[in-house]
Amino acid sequence: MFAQTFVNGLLLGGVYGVATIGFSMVWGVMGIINLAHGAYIMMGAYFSYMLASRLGIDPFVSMPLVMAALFCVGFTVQHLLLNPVMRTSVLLTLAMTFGLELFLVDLFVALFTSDIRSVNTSYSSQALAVGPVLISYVRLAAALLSLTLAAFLYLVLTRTRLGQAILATALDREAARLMGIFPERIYNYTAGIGAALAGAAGSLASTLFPISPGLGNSFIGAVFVITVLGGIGSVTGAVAAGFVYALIQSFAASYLGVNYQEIVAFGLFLAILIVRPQGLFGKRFFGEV
Amino acid sequence: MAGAWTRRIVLGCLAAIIAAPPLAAQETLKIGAAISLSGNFSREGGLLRDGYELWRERLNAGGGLKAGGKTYKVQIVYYDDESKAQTSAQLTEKLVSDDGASFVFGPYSSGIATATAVISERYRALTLAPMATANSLYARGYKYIFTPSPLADQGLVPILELAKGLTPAPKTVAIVGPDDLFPNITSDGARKRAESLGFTVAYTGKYPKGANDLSAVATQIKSVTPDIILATGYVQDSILLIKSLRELQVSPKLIGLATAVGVQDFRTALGPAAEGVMGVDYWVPTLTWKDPLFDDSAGFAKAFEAKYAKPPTFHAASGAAAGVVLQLAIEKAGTVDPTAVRNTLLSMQGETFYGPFKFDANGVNTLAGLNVSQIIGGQPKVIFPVAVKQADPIYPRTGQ
Amino acid sequence: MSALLSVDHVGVRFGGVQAIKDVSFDVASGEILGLIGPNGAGKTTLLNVISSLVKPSGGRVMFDGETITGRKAHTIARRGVARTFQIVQPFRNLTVAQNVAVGAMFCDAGRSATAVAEACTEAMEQVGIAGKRDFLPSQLTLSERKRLEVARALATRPRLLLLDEVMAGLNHAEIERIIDLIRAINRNGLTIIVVEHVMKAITAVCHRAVVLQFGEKIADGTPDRVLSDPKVVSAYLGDRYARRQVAQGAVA
Amino acid sequence: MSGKRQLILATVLLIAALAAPAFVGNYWLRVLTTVFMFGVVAQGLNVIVGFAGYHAFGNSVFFGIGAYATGIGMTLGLPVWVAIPVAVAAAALIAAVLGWPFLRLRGHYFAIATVALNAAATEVIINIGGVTGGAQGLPLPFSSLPPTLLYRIIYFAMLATLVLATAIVFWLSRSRLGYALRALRDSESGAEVMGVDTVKAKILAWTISAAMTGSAGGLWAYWLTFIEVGTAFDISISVRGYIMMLLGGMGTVIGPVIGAALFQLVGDAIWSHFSGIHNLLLGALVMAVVLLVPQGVLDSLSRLRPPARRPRRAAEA
Repeated sequence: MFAQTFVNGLLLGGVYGVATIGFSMVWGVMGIINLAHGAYIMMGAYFSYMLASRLGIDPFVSMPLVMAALFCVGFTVQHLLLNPVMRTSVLLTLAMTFGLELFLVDLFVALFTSDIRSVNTSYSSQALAVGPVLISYVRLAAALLSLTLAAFLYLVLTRTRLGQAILATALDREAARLMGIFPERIYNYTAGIGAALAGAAGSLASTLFPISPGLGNSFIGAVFVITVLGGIGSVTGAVAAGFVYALIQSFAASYLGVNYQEIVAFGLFLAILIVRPQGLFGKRFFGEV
Repeated sequence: MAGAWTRRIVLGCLAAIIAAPPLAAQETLKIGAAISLSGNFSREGGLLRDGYELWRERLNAGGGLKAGGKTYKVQIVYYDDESKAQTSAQLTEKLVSDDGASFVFGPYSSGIATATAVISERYRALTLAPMATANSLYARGYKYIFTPSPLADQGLVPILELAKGLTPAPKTVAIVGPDDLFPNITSDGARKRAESLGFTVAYTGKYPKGANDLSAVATQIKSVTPDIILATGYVQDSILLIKSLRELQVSPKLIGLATAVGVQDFRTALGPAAEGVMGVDYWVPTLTWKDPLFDDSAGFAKAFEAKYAKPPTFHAASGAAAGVVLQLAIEKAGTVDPTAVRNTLLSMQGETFYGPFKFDANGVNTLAGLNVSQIIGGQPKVIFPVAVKQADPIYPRTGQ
Repeated sequence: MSALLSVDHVGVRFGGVQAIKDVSFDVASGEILGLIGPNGAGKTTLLNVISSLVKPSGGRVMFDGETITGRKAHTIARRGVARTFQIVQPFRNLTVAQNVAVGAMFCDAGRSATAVAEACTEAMEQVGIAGKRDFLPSQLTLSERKRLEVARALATRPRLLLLDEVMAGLNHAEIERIIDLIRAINRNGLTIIVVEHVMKAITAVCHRAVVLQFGEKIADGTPDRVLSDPKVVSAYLGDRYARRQVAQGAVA
Repeated sequence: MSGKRQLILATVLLIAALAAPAFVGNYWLRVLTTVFMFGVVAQGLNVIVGFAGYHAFGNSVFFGIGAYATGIGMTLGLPVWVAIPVAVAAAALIAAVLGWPFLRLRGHYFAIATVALNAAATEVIINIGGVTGGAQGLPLPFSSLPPTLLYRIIYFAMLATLVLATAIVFWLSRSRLGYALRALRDSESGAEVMGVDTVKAKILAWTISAAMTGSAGGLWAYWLTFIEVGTAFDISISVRGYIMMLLGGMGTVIGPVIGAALFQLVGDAIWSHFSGIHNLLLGALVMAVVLLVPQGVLDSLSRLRPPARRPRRAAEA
């Protein structure tokens, strides 16, 4: 049971990581806590579901499409709704994203009803047996894809001009402006990337979990904890913390009882916030908010 | 109260202008229903409303409700309680004090119903709550709330009774579900019944409501290798649980759910994984109980499909049955005074397509029974009680 | 003259960086002390240690004969140490008068409302912003905001005033006004520490100057002597330039 | 809006609220009681957010604590007028104790920590079980008073709580503590070096805020007679309160009350006409408010006044 518990946590951790990176990045770069991030994940799951059920495209294959669609959503929302508010007060964006979340979830109830849907693939139930431990292929694929995405994003941030501009804006918006970077344009891109990653997480989630308009809500708590655990704005931190969180939850559930998993997670969260607000993994990747 | 009167007069005039020509002679019986049309329970709330609506439409089409020489058209005022107790309470108050509803159809879920029951109790508005079955709600001494459905602690009992007669005899049981009002009661009820039937309860677990991953639960269950896994959860977490069990290749001889496996999206979401899963159902279309409005369950199913173009679920059936119970009681009482109707309900015995009813002083239907269906060949088949079964149970479960 | 403030072997460490190393000096009552040094020398950090916004990792600070190290910032303020911030930190959503009132209100708990109002008006008049009492800080010029900063500090009726670059970013005429202001408040008996980059101001108002470089004290004396010290010159201008300047005897 | 105008407006509203029960039915009485309840929650947030600048999104934790403490007190046999004050004291005490570690966090960190606190409290209540009823919920003793009388009593009690909360905010707006809070909101170190004991001021503010929120929760529990963790610690209670405070204008004296009335009444109007999609419309409304009147309605009404007299703006991060 120990080994299986460990593997369960490990397999889920990757998905948690991808679900978190975008949220953490948006928070780190712009100081926006995007409460609609869960809704983006939900939208990603529905897009994947649509593509799978209507066109028969496997969610792992359609993921780039879903990410592109969500990129546009995130970009547009930032441009039209969030940039104007940020000029007044960053904390007001929280109210804005709260409204957006209500809007999007209800929109999807109206569009898709609250019936529960699911993507079933031929390999859904198959698993790799390593000794007594079972490794579900879907979960394994999701975990590996998560790591690939995180690595890709890390390269984009550190090796491309856009990435450098995002990092520069995160560190000092005014200085970036002096260097010829338009912060608001960078914000649009950052929000787009954040939403695209949420879409990817939704895509992965669609292969693992039942889909309903409330799907994002079940993630947002974990996303918060992992963001803080990994250090706000840190890509590598979010991935590492995703694994740590999933492992802790997995072990807490197995050895303390399933109903303790949340209390352990929140206790941990509060402890880290108060004792070590920069996260478990050293310094913040991006600037202080 | 002047404000309310002004509003009533204004609304009354408006209504009169719109509806004046056809009806003038007939009286209207107003029933209030604050149910979840948005939020967590929007889906179940919507299904429940379908049932209430079908009853109203059919009753009115047949001339309406006859009581004491008068004929009443039934009108149901619906509000959306957002799946929130606070809102539901506020709306129930509106229904009984402002809209003048003297009868109430209950909301979905026992938690919300517990918040609204106190209001209808204070106003002595008779409430029928087919989808609020937590035992605690009926143990508070309320006089005006009745449910035609069996209570939550019975939720998994029929599966256990069914399992008792199967061979090879199952021995160990695992019971799992979300930590929530209704599932907890069902879980306790099942544990007690399992022990009294001689099963060994090898595992009981509660996961947080809204948990997004249940692999830990599946891993724990796997380690005790039970013959029977019973789950008290709702549709969504039951789907998740079965997926997780499947991923970890946990294959007990019997999987039994407290939720109906006949629900369409349960089967489509799980596909082949749903095969062989048993679920307890408040209502199945093969039941042979009779009532004057729908005739029997087949009649109800036909009427439902004609109106909504989809097969009915137990939510809708219970809603329509609540309507029929009220109808029978009012007709017998010969009045629409809620207190008189309540007294009639307490003294009468009757049956609807949904099942027989006889209420005790707390409003509990002492004759309510439950049914078990199993997914066989992709379709839900009734396997229990034996009198209405469509198929023999597939046991041990062969599905993967 | 007795020492009103003594900084005694103070050191500050941020993570692995030693921001201040073993710095000691005294400030006599009634004195104006200049605290100078290149960017990053630790001047502001030292002011933060004195006003207890930063905890020193070693040493202690004595004010009026008592150790104040480790006390809360507000108790030190109430004892009579006031300061301004290099980057002005007005209370953005309070008017000028309200800003100053905060200073007057909290440093003497027993002060009545009228006494607070009087102290406010006096402080605003002293720095010359009384005409803007109902404005919001965002409606003031930089020079006015710097003076608001001083007025808030004065309203606490301090015995020691720490001025952190109150002249930075101001033009000549404005600097002259601030210099006059500093002299005037010093004439009333107030002891002042001035952190400044404007050398003209240091020589004009300070009785004495302390020079920091990389967190260490490298010179202490009258402004003229300190500014001609080769170590100081090299700290500001680099070694080679310093040698040449000293050789030519053309410093300051 | 000037203090004098706010005072006139407050007086008019109070007279209307006192007279209302003579004119409206029980449903509108309940709607107004809900408005008052959220008004209290919004004022509680106003103290900690509007004045002190600490964005306590999870303040619903004190609503839940107030509700549960009242519920537990009453099931243990305390009469309601004892149980609610005890509950308020409990909420205030918990805020005072937690204030020290929590209020060291700034900006977003504090906001998120309060949300986590709310979630943790939920889990604790569920896992304690026993006297809290756990996941089963907690039924309160059933009052035997007739509904019309009972609901009028609750109406006036909620109104009195709102008046008291508003009076406290009014006092705060001109007291030393109020100055201290507004000063530290804008610059914490600036306030400290001017002699403000910021730690004490913040903890005091959160304690007051918790007491207000807790009293709303306590009355709510008595009103609803059945409480569950999901509804008592519902984060949307404080998020709604927060939006109401924004809508009316944070840091003003009666802004949060106006905001509560506007939001709740408009919200009610929405769901009675658009069942099923009201969250969609509510979300759109929230976005519109943030986009179009971010300084609050009171401020927007007083745009034409001389700039220096303008009320405080929304505090920034």
